[in-house]
Amino acid sequence: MNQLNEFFRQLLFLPTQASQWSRELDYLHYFVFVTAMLGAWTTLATATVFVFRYRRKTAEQSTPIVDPKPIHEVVFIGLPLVLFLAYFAVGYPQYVRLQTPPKGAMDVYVQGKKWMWKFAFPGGPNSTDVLRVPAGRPVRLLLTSRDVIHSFYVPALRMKQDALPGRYTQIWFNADRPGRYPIFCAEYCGLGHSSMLGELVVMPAEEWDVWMEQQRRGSQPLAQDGQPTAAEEPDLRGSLVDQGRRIAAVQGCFKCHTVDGTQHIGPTWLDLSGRTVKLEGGKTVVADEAYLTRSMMEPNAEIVAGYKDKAVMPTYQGKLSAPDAAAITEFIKSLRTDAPTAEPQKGPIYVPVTGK
Amino acid sequence: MHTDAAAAPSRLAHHFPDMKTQEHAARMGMWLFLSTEILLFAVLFTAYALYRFLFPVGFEEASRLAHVAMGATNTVVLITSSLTVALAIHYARLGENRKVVGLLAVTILFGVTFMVLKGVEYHHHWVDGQLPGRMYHFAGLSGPGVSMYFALYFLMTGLHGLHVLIGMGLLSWVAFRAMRGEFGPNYSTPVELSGLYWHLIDLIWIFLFPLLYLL
Amino acid sequence: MSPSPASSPAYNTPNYLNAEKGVRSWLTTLDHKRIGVMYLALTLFGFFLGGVFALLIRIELLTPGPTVMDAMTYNRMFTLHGVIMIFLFMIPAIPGIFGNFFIPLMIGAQDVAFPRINLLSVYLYLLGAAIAVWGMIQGGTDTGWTFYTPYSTTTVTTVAPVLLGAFILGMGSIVTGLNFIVTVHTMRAPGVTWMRLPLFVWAMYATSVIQVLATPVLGMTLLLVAFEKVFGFGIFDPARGGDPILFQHLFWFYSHPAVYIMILPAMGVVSEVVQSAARKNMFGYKAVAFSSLGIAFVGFFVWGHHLFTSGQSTFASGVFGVLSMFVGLFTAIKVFNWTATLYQGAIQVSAPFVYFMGFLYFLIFGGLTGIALSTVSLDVHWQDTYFVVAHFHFIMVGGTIMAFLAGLHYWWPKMFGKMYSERWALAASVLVMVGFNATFIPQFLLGNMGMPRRYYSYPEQFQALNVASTAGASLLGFGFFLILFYLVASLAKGRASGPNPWFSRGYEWNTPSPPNLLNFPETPVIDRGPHEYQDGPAAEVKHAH
Amino acid sequence: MTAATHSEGKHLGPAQYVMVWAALMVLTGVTLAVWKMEFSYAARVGIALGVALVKSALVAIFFMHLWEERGVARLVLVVSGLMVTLLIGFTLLDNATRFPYANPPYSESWKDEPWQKDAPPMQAEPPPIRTAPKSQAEHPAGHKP
Repeated sequence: MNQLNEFFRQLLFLPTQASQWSRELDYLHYFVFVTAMLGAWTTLATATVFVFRYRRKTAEQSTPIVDPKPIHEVVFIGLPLVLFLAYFAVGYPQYVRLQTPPKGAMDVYVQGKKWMWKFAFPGGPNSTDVLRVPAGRPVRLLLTSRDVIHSFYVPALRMKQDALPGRYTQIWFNADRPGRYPIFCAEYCGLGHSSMLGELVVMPAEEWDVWMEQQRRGSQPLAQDGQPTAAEEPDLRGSLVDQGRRIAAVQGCFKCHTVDGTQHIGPTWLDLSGRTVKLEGGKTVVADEAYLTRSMMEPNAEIVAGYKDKAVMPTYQGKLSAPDAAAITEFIKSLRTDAPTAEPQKGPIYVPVTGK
Repeated sequence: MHTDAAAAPSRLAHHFPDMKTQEHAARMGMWLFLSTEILLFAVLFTAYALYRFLFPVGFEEASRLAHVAMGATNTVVLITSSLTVALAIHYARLGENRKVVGLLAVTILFGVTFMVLKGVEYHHHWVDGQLPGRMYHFAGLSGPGVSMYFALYFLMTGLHGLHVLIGMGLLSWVAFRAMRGEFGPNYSTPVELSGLYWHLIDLIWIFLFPLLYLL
Repeated sequence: MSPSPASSPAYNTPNYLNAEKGVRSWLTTLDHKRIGVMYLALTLFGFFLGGVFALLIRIELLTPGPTVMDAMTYNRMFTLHGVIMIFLFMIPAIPGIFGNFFIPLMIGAQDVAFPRINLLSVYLYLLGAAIAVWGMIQGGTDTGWTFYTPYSTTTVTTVAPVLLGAFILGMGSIVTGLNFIVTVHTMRAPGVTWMRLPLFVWAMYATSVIQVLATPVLGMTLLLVAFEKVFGFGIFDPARGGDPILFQHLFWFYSHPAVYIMILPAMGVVSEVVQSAARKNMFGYKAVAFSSLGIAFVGFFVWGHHLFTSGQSTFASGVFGVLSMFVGLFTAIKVFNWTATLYQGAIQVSAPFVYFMGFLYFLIFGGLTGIALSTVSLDVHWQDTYFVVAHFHFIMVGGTIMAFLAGLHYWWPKMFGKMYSERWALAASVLVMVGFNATFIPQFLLGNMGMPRRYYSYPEQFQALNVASTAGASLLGFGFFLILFYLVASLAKGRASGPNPWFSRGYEWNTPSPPNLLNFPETPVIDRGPHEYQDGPAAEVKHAH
Repeated sequence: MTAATHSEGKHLGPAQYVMVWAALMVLTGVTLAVWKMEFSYAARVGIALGVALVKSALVAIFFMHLWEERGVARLVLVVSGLMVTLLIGFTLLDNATRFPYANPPYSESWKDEPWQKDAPPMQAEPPPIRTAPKSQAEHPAGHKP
């Protein structure tokens, strides 16, 4: 059974199966694949045999009128109908199971925004792009979005759910194989759609408990970002830009800086690199690599005009290694748009109409 | 009555065998066109049904701001104009072109009345700030679903009003042709088709009135 | 059929191509055949544009990171590709070209019911296309052809002109459909009963019903999006209590039936081609005819299968899922009947027939992957991945374009009176089919691996398959150019085809090639069904020319 | 009109048209009367829609001559009606049965569900529906008593 599963999984280029649900979904996939292939090739082979058997001999050859008997059409209708309904009979209950979280599942709030995933455990901690869950325990995700529709997709779990702005959708999973699995955004959401990547880290349950304990020990667990465990190796996959994004996420940069042009607590990073920035006091400076690095290490030395009252950024001297700072700089440099209007995008605001 | 294609040879297009087929085709085309109009409104009705289902209180309160007296008057006006159009078709088939002109003129007058009343209503809503979506700024009522009601109110009545205007244009053209005495037992298709269009406008208003003003 | 033979003196009138001369006579023509030819030129230009954008997309995806363009340009490219291919080629092509040209010939009529409105549809197409393409290029629309809210209402790029253009194109589509329905109802020649209608006409009739009933919904929905974007009405705006999924419901209420607007005419074309090439009457004529209507009808009940992961209710997903199976069922009936038609036939393996076999292959696999997708749970993995992209292209490119090519090669001699080079045609057909498989089979596997669609960059493990897909796409593009080349060459240098080079008994072949300006000198009277070949050469309509 | 699709003797005269008009007027009166009475919500919706359906049927059958029309034209209206019902029905089916919070905030479906205490705040408490103060109710027409 296991070998058969592995054979088909690799034949169909499917990713690892990280949950029981994904395994069962794959069994249905194999069943559909095999029966559909059999049906298709039987039909095509029949057609091919006819083509060779009944070649035209003379240009104006006459052929008999062949009309179907009722039984023919009954078979033509009946066979596929039975097969298709069988697919549905297996597939729909599976779907219902995915949509119905079990009692006692742990809740995680997921917020999509351009272009990152934010996760929050009730009672803390929060995190950006990296979701840590215990293996073997059911987790319910409550998804929402800050701007447009995103879709939370973990191929290893064969699971996908749209995150809608201003409301919640839900889905659940029970990952049983520890490991690190990519999270994609599957609903087109603009410039950074394809870099809206995240990571699902499935930890052995005991390890996760310890980690959670550590995270909540701080004074303000709700405001705190989840940190990687000490034993974990830094993730060095991807380009420098990808790494920069990951480091920025872990360091909590996105709490104040946006990457889509929206103004937030700090200046946006979109189109920042290379721009001439006006500083408090009237001076200007070109936002080159040196300026960006200086701003990380001594954020209050050169305050951008208009941010005097909001100059709350702590220094990252000592928290960021030189390669990390360089990676973040590269990431900022990659954030460009050639949007035809200069006006930054105003995301929808989610305050109710008060009728004033 | 029998077909007399020879009496009006100029009206028969080359690709039709006879007048009766041609007229049948024209009427069928008109009906199909009306069905596209119904489906066009269906989108707004769907949005209305959904948001009414989601925000019953907001919609109920907002619909109290609608001007029922004017709406009811408009209903009477439109239904009566439907009667005059039906009679116009009747007399067009009999070839009594002068009656047709008179009835159509009355119909167009009803159309003008409808549009004027509608304009007065719009003006009141405009002055009070009872406007769609982000433009809504009426202090007297706020809450979920209220501005949605006005978005749908303006879209539905606006689209309907546009149809009334088009219908008035069509009827004026037909009235002009009737003035030249073109219609008779053998040829009344333009009156019938524009009449169908006018009746559809009435038919849609029959649904719009209770949905937007009364519920 | 007992009309005057095509060689009789009554036919010695000018054909529709040379009856009148000059550009003006084309631009103001009311002749359904000329309008068909105009659609041929226009939609092929649309196809060329869409194809160029497709190739640019494939080139960009050669490497995981940026290759030749930035993310914004890429997003605009796939929007252009989608909008142009769907609204400027897929929907108008077969109805506009073959529908206009052959429906009147097939039912023994002199023209469609409303020739003026028919010409109007061409101009609506031109106007809509101009506004949409101008809007997309000028305003840099980056929403994808689906215009999902709230992305489309909040993006900084310009969207309203494209929506307006699509609305106008929709009006053109409605007008065409309306015209065909009335034509089929009122203009059949004596003897052309409903049960003797050529199957292409049946398919076009079913298509027209969808066009008339579904297109207005799209038009109004797109206008609502434009209103929302420009005036902030808030119908789909989550911040004002609007429901973005409502947009998806309304959009797919049109756009799902719209894929049947694209594939049903294709099914009609191959029904004609297979009967002619195999010299057989359709096995199960009624089953094929009524399954067209069945698809048109059930096609309206299944739109929710695009929303399985959108937050739609579990119950609604089940209803839509099980209904979707029935659409697949109707397609399966057609496939089996086409296959059975070959039984005891007299098959001539010519270019149209090769495309028919290609169509059968692509439709079977495209259809079965569609069934797999509507198996609700599997869709959770595949939704919005390259699997869906590949499935859609299997049906649309593999199905519709194969059928389009089959029809083009089958009817080319009728439309222009010239025969193309059969050898080149066979070579190109092999090229196209191999290229097509090489393009889209890797995309199925990419979807299985989990690569979402509309990705500008992608993780490295997806690269090998993407390169394979791009290679296939260039082969495909080359094949299309080859086809264009020999078809155009045949106009200049091809040998005269004669009225009926396939010895077909479809009604449309009872006219000279190219047909006369007036289709028939007198109303024909039909006394047998189309494609009945039981009584040997004696019953063939002889054309000495 | 020609005889093709209009069989003899089915034509209506002015008298019949006026009768239909009178019926429509009466039905409009019924709608308004029901609106004045304090029925339950469901009853009001049901009666209003029922009366509207009857009225539209009258207009279609008599004014629009479906009475005398044959075949397809009758079908066209029925099929369009079916499609409208389908569109509204399936859309409502979805919204009525979906995960309650997937509907817009403060809509009916959020009402009965106890919202999780520990949810990150998405927005403030729903504002109550505030009705017009007396001074606003001075429009010339139409305010419900």
